[in-house]
Amino acid sequence: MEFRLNQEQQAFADEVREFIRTHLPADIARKVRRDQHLSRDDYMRWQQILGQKGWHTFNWPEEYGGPGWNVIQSYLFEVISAEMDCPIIQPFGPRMAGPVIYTFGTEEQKDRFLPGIRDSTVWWCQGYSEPQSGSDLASLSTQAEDRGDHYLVNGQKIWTSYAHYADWMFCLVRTRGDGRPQEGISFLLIDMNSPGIEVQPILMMEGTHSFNTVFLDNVKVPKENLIGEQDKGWSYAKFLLEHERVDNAAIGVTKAAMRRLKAIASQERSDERPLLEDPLFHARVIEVEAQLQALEVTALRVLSQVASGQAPGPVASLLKIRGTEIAQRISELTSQAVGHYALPFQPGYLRDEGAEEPVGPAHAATAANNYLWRRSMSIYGGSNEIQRNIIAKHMLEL
Amino acid sequence: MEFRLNQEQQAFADEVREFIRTHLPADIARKVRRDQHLSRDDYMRWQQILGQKGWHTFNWPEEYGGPGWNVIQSYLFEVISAEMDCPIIQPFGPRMAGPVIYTFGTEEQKDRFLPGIRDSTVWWCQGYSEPQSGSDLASLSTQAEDRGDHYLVNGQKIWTSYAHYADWMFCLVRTRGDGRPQEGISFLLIDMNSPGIEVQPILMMEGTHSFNTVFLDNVKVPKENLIGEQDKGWSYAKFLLEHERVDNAAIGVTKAAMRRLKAIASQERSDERPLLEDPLFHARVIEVEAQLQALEVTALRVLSQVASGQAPGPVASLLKIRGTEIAQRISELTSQAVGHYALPFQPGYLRDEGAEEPVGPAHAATAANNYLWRRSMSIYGGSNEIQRNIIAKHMLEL
Amino acid sequence: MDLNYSEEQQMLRESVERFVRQHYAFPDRQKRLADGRGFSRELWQQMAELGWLTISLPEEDGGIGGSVADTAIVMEGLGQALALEPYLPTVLASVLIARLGTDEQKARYLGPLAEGQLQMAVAFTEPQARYQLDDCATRLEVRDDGMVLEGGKSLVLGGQHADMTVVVARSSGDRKSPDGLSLVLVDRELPGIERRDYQTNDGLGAVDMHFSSVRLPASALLGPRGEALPEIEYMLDLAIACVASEAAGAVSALCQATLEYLRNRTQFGRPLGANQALQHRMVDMFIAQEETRSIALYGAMMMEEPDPVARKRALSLTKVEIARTARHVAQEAVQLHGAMGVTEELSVGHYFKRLTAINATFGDSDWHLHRIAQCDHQQ
Amino acid sequence: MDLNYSEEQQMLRESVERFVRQHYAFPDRQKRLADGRGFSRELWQQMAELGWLTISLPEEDGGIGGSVADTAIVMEGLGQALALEPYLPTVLASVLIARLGTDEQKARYLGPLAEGQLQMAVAFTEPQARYQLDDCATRLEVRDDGMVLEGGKSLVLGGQHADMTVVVARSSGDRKSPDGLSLVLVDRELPGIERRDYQTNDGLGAVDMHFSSVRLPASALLGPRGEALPEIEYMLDLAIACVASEAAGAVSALCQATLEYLRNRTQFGRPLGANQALQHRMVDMFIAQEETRSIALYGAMMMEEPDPVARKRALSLTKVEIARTARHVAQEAVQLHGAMGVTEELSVGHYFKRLTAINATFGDSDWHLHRIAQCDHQQ
Repeated sequence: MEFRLNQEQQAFADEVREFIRTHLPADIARKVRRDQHLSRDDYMRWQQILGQKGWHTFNWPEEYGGPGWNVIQSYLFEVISAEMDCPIIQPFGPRMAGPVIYTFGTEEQKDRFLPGIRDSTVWWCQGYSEPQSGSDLASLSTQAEDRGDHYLVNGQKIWTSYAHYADWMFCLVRTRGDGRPQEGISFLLIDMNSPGIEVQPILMMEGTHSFNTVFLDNVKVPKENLIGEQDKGWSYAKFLLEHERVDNAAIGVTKAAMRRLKAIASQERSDERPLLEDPLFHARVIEVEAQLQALEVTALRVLSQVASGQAPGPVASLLKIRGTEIAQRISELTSQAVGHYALPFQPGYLRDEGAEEPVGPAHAATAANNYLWRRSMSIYGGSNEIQRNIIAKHMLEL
Repeated sequence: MEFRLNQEQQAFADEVREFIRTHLPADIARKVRRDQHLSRDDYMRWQQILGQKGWHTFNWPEEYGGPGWNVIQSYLFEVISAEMDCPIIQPFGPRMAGPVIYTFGTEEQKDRFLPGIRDSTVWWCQGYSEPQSGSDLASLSTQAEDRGDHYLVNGQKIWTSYAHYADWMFCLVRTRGDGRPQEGISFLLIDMNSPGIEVQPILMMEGTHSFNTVFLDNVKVPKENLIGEQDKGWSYAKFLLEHERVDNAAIGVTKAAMRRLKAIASQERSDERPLLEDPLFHARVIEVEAQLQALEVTALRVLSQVASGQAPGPVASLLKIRGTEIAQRISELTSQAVGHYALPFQPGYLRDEGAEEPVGPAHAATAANNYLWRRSMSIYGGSNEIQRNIIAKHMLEL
Repeated sequence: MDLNYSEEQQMLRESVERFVRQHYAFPDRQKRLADGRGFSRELWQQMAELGWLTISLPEEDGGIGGSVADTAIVMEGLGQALALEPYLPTVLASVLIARLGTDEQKARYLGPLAEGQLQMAVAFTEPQARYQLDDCATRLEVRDDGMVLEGGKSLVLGGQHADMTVVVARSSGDRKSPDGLSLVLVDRELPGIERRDYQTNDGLGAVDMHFSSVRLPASALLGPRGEALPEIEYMLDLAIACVASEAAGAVSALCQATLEYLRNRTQFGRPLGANQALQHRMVDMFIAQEETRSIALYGAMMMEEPDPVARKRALSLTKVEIARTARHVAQEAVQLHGAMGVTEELSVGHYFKRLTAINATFGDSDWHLHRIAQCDHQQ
Repeated sequence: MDLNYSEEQQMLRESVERFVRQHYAFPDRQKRLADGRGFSRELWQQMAELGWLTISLPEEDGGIGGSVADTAIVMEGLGQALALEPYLPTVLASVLIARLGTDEQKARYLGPLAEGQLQMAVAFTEPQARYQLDDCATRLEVRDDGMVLEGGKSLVLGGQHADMTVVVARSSGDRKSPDGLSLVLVDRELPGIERRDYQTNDGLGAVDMHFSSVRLPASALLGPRGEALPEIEYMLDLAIACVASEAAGAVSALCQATLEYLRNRTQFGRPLGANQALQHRMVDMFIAQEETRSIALYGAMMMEEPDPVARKRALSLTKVEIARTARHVAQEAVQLHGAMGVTEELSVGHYFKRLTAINATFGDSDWHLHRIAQCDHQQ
């Protein structure tokens, strides 16, 4: 048991740092550093650079083009990436569509879809939630009618992240109406250019757009786009959800947010001293840092478990719950740090479109917005209440 | 609307202060000030002094010997009493047995029992909880069998405060087994000297004794000791529980505890300064003080409601919940204030039996003990979870 | 000691409730927010006619002779309504003029203010000052022929609408000296004023102002020169009493909305509110609602406290408690609304933003904890 | 970086678990507590034979050459067991001797310590010092013919059992000077020592000691004169690593007990655990349990950090987090047990008391927050 890096790990970390240093476009890094919102092009540019190195799908097995990293290496990659202001890798391809396709897909499907994910030439989105089934996914009602060589899909998906950027969607649809709600769900891959698809933005309270409603009106989906068996889609979705919760801890990004908070609180002045030296503010920061430290070790423990072949299981819910709570708290303190400069609403700066200088210090311009935006973290990906239900049911057997 | 005292209220407050100043025995005040545990004799001496003045049952209507105070006066009396280190008035007679007897009792019962409560010559206790029915009172199983001129009572009561001091017990018993559990409960007054009663102490984790188990083995209770109608006891008990929750806010006592906390934290030194001037500790104290201030105004609002003839209703549960949470937090901070002198266990000093000097400063000797002891506040009198259920059900209609 | 509303106050409450019910359906509010003017001139006129704009001013100053508790009643309604009208800046400016103005100044400004014809704001914060009231680099030079204003003010709430702004400026002393602060009345149209209007997260908007050798007549001085700090402190406390009541209104609107959502939204085949875990959290929101109301009442009543240290301490305590309860209710309301709670579409997110803005203005909780420590050490 | 236990550590864990299961049924523990001797000499001998008493000492000093992580494994078991044995004072004293002792001192004390034949404690706190390590009024006068100890120490944990006590005394400097602290080995039987033994809430007991011209031989000095502070800091951090693991054990015992109570206790005709509100609170306890384990591991691992400022910061961070999680679990376990939770009869209350004592020793959370601030400002 050892917390410091051994020589081999240190060499790996150096390699990652060197690659990022020499390859990350400065304009992208600047946006990340400022907590601005990135465009589709920003994400794709960086992901394609990683793709060329074989690192975009760093969590994949080597046989599908993964780099063969162990959990500590993957972890270090994520932490260093965040530390050096890399954008997060959008998970919909490499974390979601990819693993489902290489685990449950046919050889044809693998050949057809995996390269576009590896190289990040294709943007995927996730068609799960529906207006009447948020956390209660199994009650979804989007219909896929069997029409011989294709399904005819009708229904509506909601909270679809970046559907307006996406080329493809992996989607849960109902192919059978009787039986338990979990039965009769199928897992389809849908071309977002198909006729009958309409994407409508959902504006968030802080004025940003990343979520959408996706209307599916008589969309034809060829049967070759069905993953695994018809009516068995629920088990593939569950497989994904568990992995997602581990990722949701997002330690690297949260550690970077903590560093950013400290940097801002060092620049802000309270009574002529850096705000970070105000005993109250400092204590509030450190109390969260202690929680983050515990979370990091917990995540590493879970990753070690996963590495030794065990499923992450319900403890992954813990990472989701605490990971989001801690990230939210950090964003709240960051907003508090900038004082009343949390008030100005500056969407232009947020999207880096600004000819205008921000009102107040630049570091303040995104602080409040990010506090607002991060409120959704404890809701998406299975709300923290649902996660608590999961732990209660499975782990505590209550 | 006005927060300061008007002239009339000021005169009343002066009268109360003067009476306490001239009548409260110094040895009792010292124990209260030190947070030591009081003996039966301590309580009775002070309550009898109040009884002679007509103030022991200050909440009673004038026709039964109450002083005819309005809610603000009663409130001021409690706050000033606590501020001047008076013991709390044990509620079992004047707050519980008394109101039930004068509201639901016969004239004979009133004549027989009320004087002893008014003068505090009789100590009452409350026989409600049973081993298998804690918060779920209606499931109680102590049997009272109708034997013509008396009931024969068999069963077991638990968590009975000061049963070892008590002369009489008011007691819920089951007189009918069919129907809804709430039906078939009767309200009996039982002489604690009756043959067949055995009182067994329950020791608390901090080593004190105020709770008991009371075993009732073929105890004969004359029928004239039945309150109201047989099988209707549940409604009398409910009547009491609502009033109890308002009292449970205990603003006066909690304000006194806050003052004591500040006094201790002014004496304790941290880095050569009074601990109270340590920014972190000061902030923790003030955050609670703000909550206490809100609670006080809420209690006054509820009292004003009660005064204008409305039942306190479920909002009384709010007072119980927050009143106990805040009192617990104050006791916790007090324990924190004394540093590692929270460790010594000094039951002798706690009961003022000590020939020995306390280890460490005197103010530390009861601090940790009181933190431990106050953990029970959120459990007794209907746990805070039950209170939340009550609010959810009645007020929010969920 | 009397926690009951008077009959007049009860009537005012009903009148405010009616007003809010009639005019502040959420979609109407959103339309006003989007139409570029920021708020409704028609509603503003109605409020003026109801006597609300100067409700707490003495009758001789054109007010109704009410107390801060009356202003608080209006603020609670506006909080519930999530109103966009610049009521708070109007209250702050008018009270400063009523307390400090010469007869001439009162005659000139208070009438139009009361009638809704004149918009005013108070400029008391600077970029470097965080929440510190006496940290003021804006300088006021007094000459024989008048005064000259030099410097800048930030986050002037409602300043974008203001015809006249009460500006805090330093007529003597170092940047952080408690002495030497003065108030001046600055006309929007004066040469040398640069303004930057911007939107704020809560939709109310604000202005940063820059003054380059702005010449003022001697009559622009409000109150005695160099002794403004106690009055600025009073104004801050008044602002806290106001936003505490506004928060009480917003919090109760959020509780109501969340309760209805829990009752009506179904999940796993039953109402969300059937989940006991959510019930208990709803109860804690309800508790926080009552606490918010109580501490807002306390704050309003303590504005009558004559000892300034006791008043400051009480209002700081109010702000500390509001910060806790408002944050709790706002976060929980969003969370219990689930994904809908974070959208532009529902009112919930907008209440969240207003409560967040309240917590970040007039001193945040930590600043007030320090202020209380200062009060305590003075005693 | 490797978060897995080694094979040896895995075996040690199993061995500790077995030991706890066999010997620490709660009624047996209570019997030992009541019998007046405070702990079981028999179990102590067994622990000595298992090699646990000096598990982390180098082999040449009679240890097993393990790391702090090994000590932590034992501590976690003892925390789960709510053990009364003075393991922690033994670890602290033995590590100080191993780090600072002359060959002679090591030879004289470490053998008997390892064999369970010698009891030791460390006296490092004084009544006026709160948690400050360098606040030391006890004076050590060095003469030609030996040394003289004058002063007093408070809350010497396990001191009632100690044959020898390592005492922190000041050989030079003012009361609060960081320089001038020395460690001396003080025999229980020396003339001039006054002791007051007392019980503590957690049942472990402690001693206040008073020294009136206690004469010590020159050989009683442990480590270089006047330079003890860094070593006392190390010892404090080691103590934190130990009690963090002890807390992890106690917390997991409380979670287990509460879970069983929720499963088995019925109310309103169904198990308590059927209440979703309680389920979610149980989940939060479970989360805190995992956090406690994680931060305890972190603390143990960070004891290997060579930079003392980084080590101090890490262990202070550990103590801050433990304070939060232990408090949370202890309070919730009692609350969810209802009335039974606050009685002497159930183990719950006793775990509560031990966790409360842990939070109040070796610096409370606020003290460590200040210590971290100091570390940060040094950087």
